[in-house]
Amino acid sequence: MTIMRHDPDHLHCEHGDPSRELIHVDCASHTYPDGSVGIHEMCFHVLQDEIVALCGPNGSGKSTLIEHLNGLLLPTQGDIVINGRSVTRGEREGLWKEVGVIFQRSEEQLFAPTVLDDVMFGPLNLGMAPDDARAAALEALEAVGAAGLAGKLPNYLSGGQKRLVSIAGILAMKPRIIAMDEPTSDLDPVHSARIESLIADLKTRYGISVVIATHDLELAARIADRICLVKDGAVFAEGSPREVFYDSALIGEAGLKQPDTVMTWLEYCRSHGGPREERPVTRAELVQLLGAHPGREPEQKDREP
Amino acid sequence: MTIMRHDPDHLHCEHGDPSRELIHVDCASHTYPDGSVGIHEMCFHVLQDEIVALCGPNGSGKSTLIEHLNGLLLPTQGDIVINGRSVTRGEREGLWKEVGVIFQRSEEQLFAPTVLDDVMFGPLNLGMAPDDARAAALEALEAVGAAGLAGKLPNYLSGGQKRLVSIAGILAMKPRIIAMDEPTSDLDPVHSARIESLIADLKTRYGISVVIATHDLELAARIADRICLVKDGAVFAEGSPREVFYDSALIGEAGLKQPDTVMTWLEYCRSHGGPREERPVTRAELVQLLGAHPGREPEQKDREP
Amino acid sequence: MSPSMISEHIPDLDLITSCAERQDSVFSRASPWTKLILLILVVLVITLTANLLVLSAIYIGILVSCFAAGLPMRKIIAWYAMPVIFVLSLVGILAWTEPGIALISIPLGGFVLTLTDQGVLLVVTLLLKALISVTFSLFFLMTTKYAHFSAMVSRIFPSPLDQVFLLAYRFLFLTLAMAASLLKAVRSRGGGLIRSIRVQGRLFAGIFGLVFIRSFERAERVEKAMAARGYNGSLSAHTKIPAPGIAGYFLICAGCSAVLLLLWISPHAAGGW
Amino acid sequence: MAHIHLEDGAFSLTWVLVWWLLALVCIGIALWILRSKGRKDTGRITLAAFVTAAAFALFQVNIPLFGGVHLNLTPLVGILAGPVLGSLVVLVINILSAAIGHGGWGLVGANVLVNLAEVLVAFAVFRGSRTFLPDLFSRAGIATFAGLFTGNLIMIGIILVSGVQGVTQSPEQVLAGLSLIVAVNMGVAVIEALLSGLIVRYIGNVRPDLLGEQKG
Repeated sequence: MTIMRHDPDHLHCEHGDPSRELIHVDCASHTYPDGSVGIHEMCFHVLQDEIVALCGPNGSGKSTLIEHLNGLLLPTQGDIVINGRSVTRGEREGLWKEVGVIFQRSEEQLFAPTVLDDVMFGPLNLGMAPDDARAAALEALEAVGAAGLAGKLPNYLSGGQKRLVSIAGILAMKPRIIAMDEPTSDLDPVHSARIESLIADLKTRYGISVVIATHDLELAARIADRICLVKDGAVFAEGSPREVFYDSALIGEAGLKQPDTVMTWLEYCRSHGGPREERPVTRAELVQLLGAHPGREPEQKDREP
Repeated sequence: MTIMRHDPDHLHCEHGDPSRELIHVDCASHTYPDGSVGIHEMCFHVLQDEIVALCGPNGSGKSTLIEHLNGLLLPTQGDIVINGRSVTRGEREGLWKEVGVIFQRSEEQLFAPTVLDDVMFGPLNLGMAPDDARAAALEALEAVGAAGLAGKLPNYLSGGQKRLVSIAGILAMKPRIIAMDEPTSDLDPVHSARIESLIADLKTRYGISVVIATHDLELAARIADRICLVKDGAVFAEGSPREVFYDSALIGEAGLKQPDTVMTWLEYCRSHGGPREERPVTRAELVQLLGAHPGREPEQKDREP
Repeated sequence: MSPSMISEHIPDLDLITSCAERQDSVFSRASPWTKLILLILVVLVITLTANLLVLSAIYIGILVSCFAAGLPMRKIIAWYAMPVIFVLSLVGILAWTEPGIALISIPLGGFVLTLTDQGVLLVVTLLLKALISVTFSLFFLMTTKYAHFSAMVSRIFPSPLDQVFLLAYRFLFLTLAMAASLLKAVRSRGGGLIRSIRVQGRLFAGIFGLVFIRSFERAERVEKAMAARGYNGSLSAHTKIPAPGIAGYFLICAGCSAVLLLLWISPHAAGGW
Repeated sequence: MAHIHLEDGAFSLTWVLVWWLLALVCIGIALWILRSKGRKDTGRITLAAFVTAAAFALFQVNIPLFGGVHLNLTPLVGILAGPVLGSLVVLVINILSAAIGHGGWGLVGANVLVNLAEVLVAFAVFRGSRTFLPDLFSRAGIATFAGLFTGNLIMIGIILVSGVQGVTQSPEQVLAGLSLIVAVNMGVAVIEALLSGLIVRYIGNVRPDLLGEQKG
């Protein structure tokens, strides 16, 4: 994978690998009734078995894009094809069965009186019998590690628990794709870590492709297969974390900051002459590299060949 | 400063430096009407010219403590002394003039029709004439770098702008202490960095002591003079970032994760034998140390003396 | 089911406000006081006269102003739905028994319902009056900046009514956004496909209940934030409201004269001109 | 739609002024009660503001039952906010409603009186039934229906007394026509009563303290 910069004059997006493509957002634009632009000529795709991170500052259009993925919003221009069905050609009914969406504020998603009722809501809408729906809900709660919450009132859960329950509510419907808006914002480190490993699980254990919108690039670096940088309502560059996060100019252009690991390595290379062609993105990689390449600190210089 | 572990059997907290002490929370407890415990035998103090970080997971009691600092809540047991006045002895009137509090959700703190009206709200309540209040508000907006927003509607501000305006609303009242609840949660990296430098400014330029409640230990490591670890409604350990963040057991006990920089250094030391007595907490320190201490990677060993 | 459960036929305050903020026509620059006084005068005129010619002239004048101000006319017409229903459900029934020349007769059991020319005239007149009032209100809202509007509220209403009004208006948008995101969450999990009244009823009761609960909780938090800045019951808006210009005074004088004229002649001509 | 708002032009100037004046007297009493309780009770002001915002926002939600229902919510306001705060809420809601064309400016007075009756009756029935009806659903449902029924009676009374401008029928004829409206409105009121019952039961499950049940 190399960084692809999107050409704003180009009118159609190229397909990634059509046979594995689950979502294809084809040059879609959405203008809200008040005239503000949500997304603008956005090109984006999601393949089977991948975790894609949409990275961009607040207000760049990430949330608007996510609401297009299961038909909550329709593009005012362009097209979106999900599993081969074009939403603009009126086939958006039932999209919610294929793409599950988890919004940023969990408290505004849990509307049923109890946790179990809430998680059963999707399966019941899928037409399952109440007993099957209950079984599916309990299984999903088990999968996210929140089986003990089934009888609780959503109002009294902690932020992290609410997030887990809202993921269970989507998981119980067994969608092919799950899109999450800022999945770890507002959570403490322990809950964040739990959500993070759950996202990785969704892909490996359940074969679900995941789209996450986030400005936490550390998180994206750890779990995403592909990073899409979003600015002014469009994906303007994409590539693997290793490629994207080492392009300081690109990250700056997106209004973001490079992940800590990357900054540490770059600063180390700058001041101590480490090999810039290496590109660690996780802490383990960084530590290993640091051991392999001793810096050229003044006191070290005489020892160098 | 050394790490102080609070002794749960001890009934009074020792004072730090009474002459410089602005806030002294003396073994205060607060139980909510529904029976849940907000804080429990909490001992905590804030000195002049310092930035104190309250670090703990969601629900540990940080927010409850902050609401005690300006008299929004009163301790059900114990005492809180602010600037020499004991709040439990009924002197909480006017505490809001001395301790400004910035809550987590900025949008719920901007209640006036326009940004200028909002920032003028505190000064007007202080009894200033409208023209003076307007001047104070404009000055505060200038100080946070949001002068251009004066005529805007709060509804149309971004998350970061809302945070800046809510800080201006407090700053315009010129309190001696500002307490902030999760000041950077939900913000993108660029806005976070701006808020962070503003917090440092509050101390150095305006001589305001700052209390921040956060679970972002990276942030705390960069700006706090002292870290207080909070768990189950009490500060159970405190010390400088360098001391606290290198005590893995302590951080684990607090339900937190060590900052990235610390983890990187510790892992580096573990796998490559760096000097554990060194304790970098900022990236600059880490990078410098990494240069100074080449690891003992297999391929390096032969070069070592 | 409609794509959105937030009704298309009820004016969208978000859109109205953003329209008012972006507006820069001569109508937005006019003094809000002029527009407020004109609104009162228009209401008085339509209360005092039933003359179709006068009413039509006023209505056309307002429509032309809306158009000239660049307001979204399609939306405004969509928003007519509820007022039209309100008028028809009241007058639409009374109209059938009005005396006059019969136009249509419908036998209904033992009765015969007859629609007369007077009945039709009654419906048309009252509909026109309602539309004049609605359109001018929307015109006022959509050309008056929120800062001016709230400063007027601050001056007109006694405390604590002004406080309730200002806070309610500010937080209406957040509450609307909350309701919208709850509905989104419902739709994103397939809700809204009507299966049974019981399920649907429970679902919406849950959403409505939650909006109230969240509003209570938000009230508690806002109250804290206000107390933290010394709230003592006086939140106010300080934006200076521009005074009426010469054209404004002229319009106000003309409106007043019209009202006085109508007041003077109305006892002499019962039932309108 | 569970309610009819009177639009501008329906009443003559005299009656517009009479109803406005009466409404202002009621609001004045509510303000006097609130102020005599002390200025420092700022919590109730924010509460009233948020009930207003919630009720007004929820009015915009179209419930996909029977082709679309909009709840009036004034009885619920009465149950949740009580009569004193409720009357302020009702006034602000009516002014906001007039601004978007749901009810005329001249008729705000009459509409406030109708809503006030709904608030008062719903509150009284909800509180009064506590001793002999344990179930929140039935209490709120009955209170809502009673409130809306009274509101309709008041509306008919107001229309009969002031007369609709241009209508030349005898009061008996007008009453016959209005009865038809009441019949339709009562059908819709049943739906609103059921939904209000469910809403109050939901609130009772999640935040019973908000219903003020534990206090005397």
